[in-house]
Amino acid sequence: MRTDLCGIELEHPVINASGTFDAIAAIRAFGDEVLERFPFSAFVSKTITLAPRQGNPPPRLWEAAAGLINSIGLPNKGLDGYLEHDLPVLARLPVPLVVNVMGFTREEVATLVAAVAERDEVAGLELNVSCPNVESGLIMGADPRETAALVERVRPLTAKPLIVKLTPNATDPAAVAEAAEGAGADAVSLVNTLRGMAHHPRTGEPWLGAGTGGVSGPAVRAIALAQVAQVAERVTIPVVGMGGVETGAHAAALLRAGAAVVAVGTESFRDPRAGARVAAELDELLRKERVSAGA
Amino acid sequence: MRTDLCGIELEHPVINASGTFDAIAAIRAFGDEVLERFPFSAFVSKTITLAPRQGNPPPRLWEAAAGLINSIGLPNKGLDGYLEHDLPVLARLPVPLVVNVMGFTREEVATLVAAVAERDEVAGLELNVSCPNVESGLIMGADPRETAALVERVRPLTAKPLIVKLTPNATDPAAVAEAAEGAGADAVSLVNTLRGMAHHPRTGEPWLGAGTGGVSGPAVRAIALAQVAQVAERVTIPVVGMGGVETGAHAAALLRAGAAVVAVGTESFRDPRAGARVAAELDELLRKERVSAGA
Amino acid sequence: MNRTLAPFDRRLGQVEAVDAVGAYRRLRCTDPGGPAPRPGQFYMLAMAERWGGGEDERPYLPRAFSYLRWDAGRLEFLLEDVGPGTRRLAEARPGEEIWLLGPLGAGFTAPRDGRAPLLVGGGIGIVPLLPLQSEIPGPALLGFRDAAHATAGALMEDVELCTDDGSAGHHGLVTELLGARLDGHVEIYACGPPAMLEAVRLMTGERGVPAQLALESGMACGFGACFGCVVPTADGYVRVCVDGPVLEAARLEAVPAH
Amino acid sequence: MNRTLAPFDRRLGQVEAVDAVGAYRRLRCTDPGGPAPRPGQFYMLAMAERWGGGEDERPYLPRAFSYLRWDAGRLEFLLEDVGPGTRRLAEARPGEEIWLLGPLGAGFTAPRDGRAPLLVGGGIGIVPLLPLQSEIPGPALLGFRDAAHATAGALMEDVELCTDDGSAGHHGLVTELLGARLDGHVEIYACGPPAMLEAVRLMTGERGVPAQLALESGMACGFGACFGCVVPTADGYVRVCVDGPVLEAARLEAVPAH
Ligand SMILES: Cc1cc2nc3c(=O)[nH]c(=O)nc-3n(C[C@H](O)[C@H](O)[C@H](O)COP(=O)(O)OP(=O)(O)OC[C@H]3O[C@@H](n4cnc5c(N)ncnc54)[C@H](O)[C@@H]3O)c2cc1C
Ligand SMILES: Cc1cc2nc3c(=O)[nH]c(=O)nc-3n(C[C@H](O)[C@H](O)[C@H](O)COP(=O)(O)OP(=O)(O)OC[C@H]3O[C@@H](n4cnc5c(N)ncnc54)[C@H](O)[C@@H]3O)c2cc1C
Ligand SMILES: Cc1cc2nc3c(=O)[nH]c(=O)nc-3n(C[C@H](O)[C@H](O)[C@H](O)COP(=O)(O)O)c2cc1C
Ligand SMILES: Cc1cc2nc3c(=O)[nH]c(=O)nc-3n(C[C@H](O)[C@H](O)[C@H](O)COP(=O)(O)O)c2cc1C
Ligand code: FES
Ligand code: FES
Repeated sequence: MRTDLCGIELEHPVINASGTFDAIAAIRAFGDEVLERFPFSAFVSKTITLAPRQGNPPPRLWEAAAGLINSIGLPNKGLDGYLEHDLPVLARLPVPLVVNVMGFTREEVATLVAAVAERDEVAGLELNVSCPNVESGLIMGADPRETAALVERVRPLTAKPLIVKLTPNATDPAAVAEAAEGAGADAVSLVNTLRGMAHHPRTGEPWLGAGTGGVSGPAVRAIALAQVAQVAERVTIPVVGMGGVETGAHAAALLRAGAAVVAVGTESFRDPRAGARVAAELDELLRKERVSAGA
Repeated sequence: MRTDLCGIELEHPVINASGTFDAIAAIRAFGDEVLERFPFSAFVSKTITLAPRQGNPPPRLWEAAAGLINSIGLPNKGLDGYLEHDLPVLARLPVPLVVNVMGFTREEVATLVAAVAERDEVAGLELNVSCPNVESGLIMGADPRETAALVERVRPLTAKPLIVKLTPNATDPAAVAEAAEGAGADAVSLVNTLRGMAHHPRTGEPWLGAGTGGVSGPAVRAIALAQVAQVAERVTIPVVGMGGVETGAHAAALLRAGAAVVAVGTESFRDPRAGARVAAELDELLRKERVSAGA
Repeated sequence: MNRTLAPFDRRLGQVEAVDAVGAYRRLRCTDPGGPAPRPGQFYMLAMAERWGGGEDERPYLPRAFSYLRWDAGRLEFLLEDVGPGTRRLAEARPGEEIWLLGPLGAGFTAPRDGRAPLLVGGGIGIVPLLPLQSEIPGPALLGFRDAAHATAGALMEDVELCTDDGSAGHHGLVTELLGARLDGHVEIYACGPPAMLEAVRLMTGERGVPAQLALESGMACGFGACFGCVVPTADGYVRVCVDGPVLEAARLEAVPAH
Repeated sequence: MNRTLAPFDRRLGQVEAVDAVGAYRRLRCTDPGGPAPRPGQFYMLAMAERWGGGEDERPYLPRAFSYLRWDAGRLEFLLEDVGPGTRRLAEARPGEEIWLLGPLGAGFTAPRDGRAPLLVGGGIGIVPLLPLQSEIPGPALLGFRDAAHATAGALMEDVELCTDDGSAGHHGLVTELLGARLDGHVEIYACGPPAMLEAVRLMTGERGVPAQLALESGMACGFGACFGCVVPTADGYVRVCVDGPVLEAARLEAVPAH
């Protein structure tokens, strides 16, 4: 099941969704087994920003019906902290490294892209223009012109693959995807989380420290599949599909909808090796289909 | 729990979501008990259009994780058929009647509004600018200017309450709500279904006859709550909140988020008297809170 | 009258027993205050607890089932495990509570102008024919996958049996048996998989023999609220849950595959 | 060493028994190939079947539980039924399969410079103190709501007991018992509800007594992947699941209410 994602060679088509697997923390919990049996064919880092961020005040999690709402708020060590402390460790991973970055202005994103792209450990970059947990997240990725302007600004800074991560909280994600392609993006990924909210069961106050958060997991699977299908229909660059993938069958559905690669997010919280399991189930499924197709 | 919805007197704050309860069919299945123990404080009819519609080809239903995807496609007898056959029967209901209409052009909507509003049996109208199951649905309700233009066109045609039903498949539903209020809408209702899709478990082809459909039920509850809260913050007209309501607690959450009235949709499929149950649970809840608040 | 009105309330029954009938599962539960259904009618069922959490976080909605037997305050269903809903019901334990809504839909009607009823059932589709036969006696032609499933045929009387693999009764399809019995004096009562019902529709249509087909369709509500269960007829789409599940073969333009 | 690494795989155990310990439920299951955990570590648990379909279509994510006992290939947990996840586990039947991930997190460390360990537990929070006491013996001050819950105190040795309603042991809060025992020679090991831990943090802080607090926090993953379980410390938010659950009281800026 070797796959190519705009130049990045993948052993199989299942990678992790940004922010849902911390390889460094996993090594602390599981040891070097994480390196020996890494579940994903590429590692996408959690979003990093120019300045360090503490993230949102707790509580940050709410379990929804067949899903999760999070208001993590992109805690990270900031660009310098990431390059100095995290990158050397992540370089030990047996798979290509994709670094997910977000900035609050185009220039911030440009600084991030330039600094990250020049590092040999980095195979590609994902632009988070869609995180619904922090003010700006929504804006850039919801508007085709904004997105085009951003990609045009950073495209000249690197020859490495640029993946634009789309937000589902938009009237027409496919239009944003077209804009990204037009401006030189090498791929698009979707969906990010859907804006959601929950109340404290007793006090009735908003549960999440940040007031609202992003919904992920099985609850968004059907919505993600529809958006991936719509986007894949309107762009020619590869699409990384994600949203509620728990099994090989869910991954197969995204591939049928036009995705080239599938990302597993929340399911990794239930099963830290979900990526490898989904990849195996997918392989099995496609094998069976080839057989029944008499191929 | 008497409630007033922009002039429409309600016995309690729980009404039905358009298209999720067919009073006439219910009478066929349950008899006059439906009239004697009607579960909702108002009846919102399924969307009617100018011309009769067959609706989408089957299959029209897919059970999602904690939710339902439907591609019903607004089957209805058309304006004349509705006025001649359905309205007289619906007039027998013990609650106010709200008629939900949709047109493919502003003039169509104007014709519908004028013809429906002049009937004494009708207490108010809901404009469906948001049905994601048919081509046009998305457009009108996703764009503030479109919505404003529509409401301005039909507002002069009647003094009866006009409720604009918003689509969740929009970048900024609150902006659309503000536009509706600015153009003279008496209330807004949300959320309609979220665009979703599913594949046939064996063939891998899109399951729904129409290809895609709309997601409803618990899976959308957190998304609906967030949108209702956002809209209620930005408009002064009453908000009808809906999306995944199964219990009084879910209804209470929508009221706390700023909704004046709550609508029950998919849950009625599991329990035909869900409306009455939710209203009773809500009453009980608010009573307890008053007590514990020492009021 | 082929339609008993349902109480306008889902009600809690209690599971009394779940046993095997060949490859199928039989579920018996109480039906407190439920009225007597008419043959061909159905119920929407859901377990009160843990209805969900199965494959793909399902089931969520209730499921439709024809009744196998009813006697005052007691209902019996026969289930084929095909997914998370039927699995949960098949695994129900005595004492567990179950939501019941029904009886729903329009059942079978008496044969017209003195015709002899001929019952045709395929697989789990034999269920509605059981109460029908005890009210309108007539021979039953039943087809099953194999002997394990064919065991359920013993629930009925005056049965001519066949199986796809020949492991019991005739080796072949029930429509072959029907072909031999189809004459101008019978009225057909059929229930089974779409392909079988479509064949019955075509055969009876050619010969101008009246046929009542008990259809299945994906349902969300069971009482006409969602418009999800439609099948195409000469006069447009009709809802299987309120206009059927028993429909005149002549009305149908096709029996949809799902 | 206060941290045993977990196998990089969730594994299926089998429920052997679920019984009552006063108002709590004790769940025993197999732990095929699982390593020996360290006191204070925890596991993420989820039933393999029907994990979901409870209140509000939950649970969906696994749930975190300190272990009560471990001996080669066998684990014991003590549960308080507070919602759909703990309810499902409390209703588990022998033979049912259960997902195990762990042992996770950092447990307790030995008392520094020859201090005498003093264990302080509140309600279900006594669980991690049980394996701790059998490794680092010391007196335990335990507080419970009432006698029904206090029954669980019998699982430990050298116990001084109190209840909120006085129905067993002293009438009052465990922090009152602690106040009497708090001197310069002890090291505190505490686990319990946030309010109790916050009181312990403040009391020990004032007197400069070292205290190790086993915290709870809403968790999605349990291995540092989601950043959801953080608590505020002098050096910013830390993840309870990988930096804790046992944290130095002196590091904490507050014990969050949830
Ligand atoms: C009037 C009537 C009477 C019936 N009587 C009986 C009876 O007496 N005994 C009996 O065993 N059955 C009966 N059925 C069929 C029964 O209702 C279905 O088998 C049941 O609903 C299946 O539910 P499930 O969760 O077990 O399987 P599902 O997973 O729902 O799968 C059942 C079929 O639905 C489709 N499907 C798969 N996944 C989904 C999804 N996510 N959403 C929508 N469709 C999906 C597939 O085609 C699959 O084969 C009757 C149906 C009707 C309408
Ligand atoms: C390290 C650690 C060790 C633990 N050890 C034990 C132990 O030994 N024994 C034990 O019984 N418990 C233990 N717990 C607590 C246990 O994990 C929780 O009680 C359990 O997760 C509750 O799940 P639930 O579904 O039963 O209840 P929930 O419904 O999840 O409710 C539990 C609490 O979470 C909040 N809540 C309510 N609804 C939601 C929602 N939808 N999403 C998010 N939060 C919600 C409320 O504050 C509620 O009081 C431990 C927790 C941790 C972190
Ligand atoms: C706890 C959590 C943290 C996340 N953090 C990030 C992030 O830092 N950057 C980002 O682009 N997406 C982030 N996401 C979104 C996921 O990458 C993914 O787009 C989304 O969860 C949908 O996939 P899923 O349903 O498989 O989880 C996060 C999601 C979750 C649940
Ligand atoms: C089967 C079905 C049919 C619907 N038909 C309509 C309709 O005709 N007009 C409309 O405005 N909304 C329609 N809706 C949307 C509902 O009114 C409601 O906005 C949505 O289902 C969310 O509420 P819920 O989660 O409680 O179902 C329909 C929803 C369903 C599930
Ligand atoms: S099942 Fe809802 S209308 Fe028939
Ligand atoms: S529970 Fe996910 S990081 Fe701690």
